[in-house]
Amino acid sequence: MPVSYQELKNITEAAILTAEVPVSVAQIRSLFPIDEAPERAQINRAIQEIQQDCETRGIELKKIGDGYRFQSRPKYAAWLLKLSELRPRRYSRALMETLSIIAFRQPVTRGDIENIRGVSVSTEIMRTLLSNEWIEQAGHKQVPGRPALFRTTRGFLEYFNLESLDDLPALDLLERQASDAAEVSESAPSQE
Amino acid sequence: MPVSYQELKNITEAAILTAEVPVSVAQIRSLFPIDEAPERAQINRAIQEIQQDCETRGIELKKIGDGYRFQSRPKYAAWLLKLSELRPRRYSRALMETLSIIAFRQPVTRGDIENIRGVSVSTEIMRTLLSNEWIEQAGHKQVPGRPALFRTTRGFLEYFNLESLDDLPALDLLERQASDAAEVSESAPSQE
Amino acid sequence: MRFADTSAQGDTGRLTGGVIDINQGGEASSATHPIPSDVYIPEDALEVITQAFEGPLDLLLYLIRKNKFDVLDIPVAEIAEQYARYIDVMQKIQLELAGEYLAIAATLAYIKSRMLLPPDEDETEEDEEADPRLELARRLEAYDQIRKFAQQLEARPRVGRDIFVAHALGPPVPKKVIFEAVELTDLIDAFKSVLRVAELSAPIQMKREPLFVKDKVKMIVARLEEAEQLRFDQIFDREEGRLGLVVTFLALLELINSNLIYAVQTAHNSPIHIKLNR
Repeated sequence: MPVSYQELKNITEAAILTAEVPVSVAQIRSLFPIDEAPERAQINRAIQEIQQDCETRGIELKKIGDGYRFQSRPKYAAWLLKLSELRPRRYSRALMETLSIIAFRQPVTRGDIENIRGVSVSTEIMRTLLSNEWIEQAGHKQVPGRPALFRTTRGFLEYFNLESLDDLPALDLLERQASDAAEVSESAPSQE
Repeated sequence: MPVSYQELKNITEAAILTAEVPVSVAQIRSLFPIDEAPERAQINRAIQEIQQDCETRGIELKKIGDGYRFQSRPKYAAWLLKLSELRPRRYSRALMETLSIIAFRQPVTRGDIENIRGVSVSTEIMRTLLSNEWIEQAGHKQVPGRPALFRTTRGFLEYFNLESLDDLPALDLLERQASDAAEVSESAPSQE
Repeated sequence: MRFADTSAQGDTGRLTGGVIDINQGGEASSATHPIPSDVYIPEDALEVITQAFEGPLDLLLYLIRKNKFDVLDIPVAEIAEQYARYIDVMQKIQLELAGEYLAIAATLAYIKSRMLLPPDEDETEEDEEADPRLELARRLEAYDQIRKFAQQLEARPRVGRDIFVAHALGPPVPKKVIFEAVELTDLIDAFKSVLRVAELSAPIQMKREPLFVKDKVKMIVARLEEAEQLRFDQIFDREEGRLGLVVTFLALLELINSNLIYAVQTAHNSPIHIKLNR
């Protein structure tokens, strides 16, 4: 017997709250037997309603990648920080810049990052980014030496509260010139 | 300036939802500066109201000991269990690193793991390791806050086909290898 | 040389100001006062400089912004001189200078000399690349963008700092999570990587809690009170691992040393027994 709309809404809410990672509409659908699965539109409607219900509350339902998660609103950070066991960590400018390059120009090699920043990339930074699971290897560049390519992960979206990479501040017109420059300096040594 | 009642309710709800363990009324009070701390009665009222708000929803606010936590309603268990079957699990790098720290440095607290890895330990990873019975709690560290200590289990030995923890490679050997490797990759960053 | 003096003065003025606003290279410092040409940098500013610049491009951008120059039309001679002055200072304070700083200094010198030369007739086909500053300007712009972007990323709401993920407890899961197979070597590799990071980051104290030995002492005494005596190897719990064994051993030594327990052996090579000293 198909569930009522109210039940669907309750299951959607409970599923998102009890899952450990963001939950997609497709995943919510698959909780039901095939012949009783609610329409995607219905699930989307339930999600929208839950989002509205949250408007006056301390938490919000946020889309991350293709999944949804509940999270506290930033304005309550001061109170909730006191409850958190873990101290937020500060990251160096060098690390944030390295991460920014990977986010913007992915996939990139370490050499690409070095070209843009003008200094060598510290191994420690790459390890931190990898072990935080903000970046991952994405194959090798087909140039001599086959250097590893890196790209950002879903964990990156989750940590920085992004629905998708499109949420990142838009690149202005300089973007094209900048990547031209990167190509110039790259093609010189490696002859791509 | 003291917060409004609505804010108090929002903070209470967000605190219970984002904490990793049940949260007591005293803990909620302690989130506020002493001279602005709401009365216990007010927090209790907020909790009661939240419980009422949940009555038609998929989750409920339950008292566990002197703390409160949200949990899914038993009648939705069938759907939610399906969710945990859905996602194929991959060993994440973070999970393996966390497990290795517990194996080699046991008993350790979450704080110890965090100090060694330099990044915070996700609750999800600890839950996964616990529910897989690879690690278990081993009392509390006798320091302020009495954080839980974790160690590996017999199941861990069985899984990794170890007779005892002595079968793990010696730490000093690993350390030497690790620092050699670090030196190599540090001194030759361009050898990608 | 007058130019160089003014710029040097700008630099020190900024350093003695105490605060280096590295994060807003966009704002050029406006005031310029005459100062002596031999640059004096106060002790506490040194550390600031060492951390102030993320690399030669960062330094260059800072100099350009400070002078309100246009990135696309850099007066190379002036910038090269100011840049060289910074490099000098950095070397004077024995800052380990990355080779990249010197490479950019060389580039600046090269561009400067190119601009002094009359256009080479052989190179007319490279019309578009006629301005030797162009590539540098592109690199600076590309880097500047990333810098700004990194600032925005830094300011984004972040999990564990600005937002916290909400969870409710799900129904009890009846069975274990099934994982792909993993080998012991994977685990060891993971730990090696942990150790590398740990070594490379700030010194991490892997200190044993002194209390831990004390706990062990209490445990051993409690067990002996119950059992009267224990065989040496029964004292140890192998599941506690290497460090656990060491701690237990330390606890035993401490107990023996303080005469709370004693060890007996009835014959050579026979098992050692531990007893409480009553």
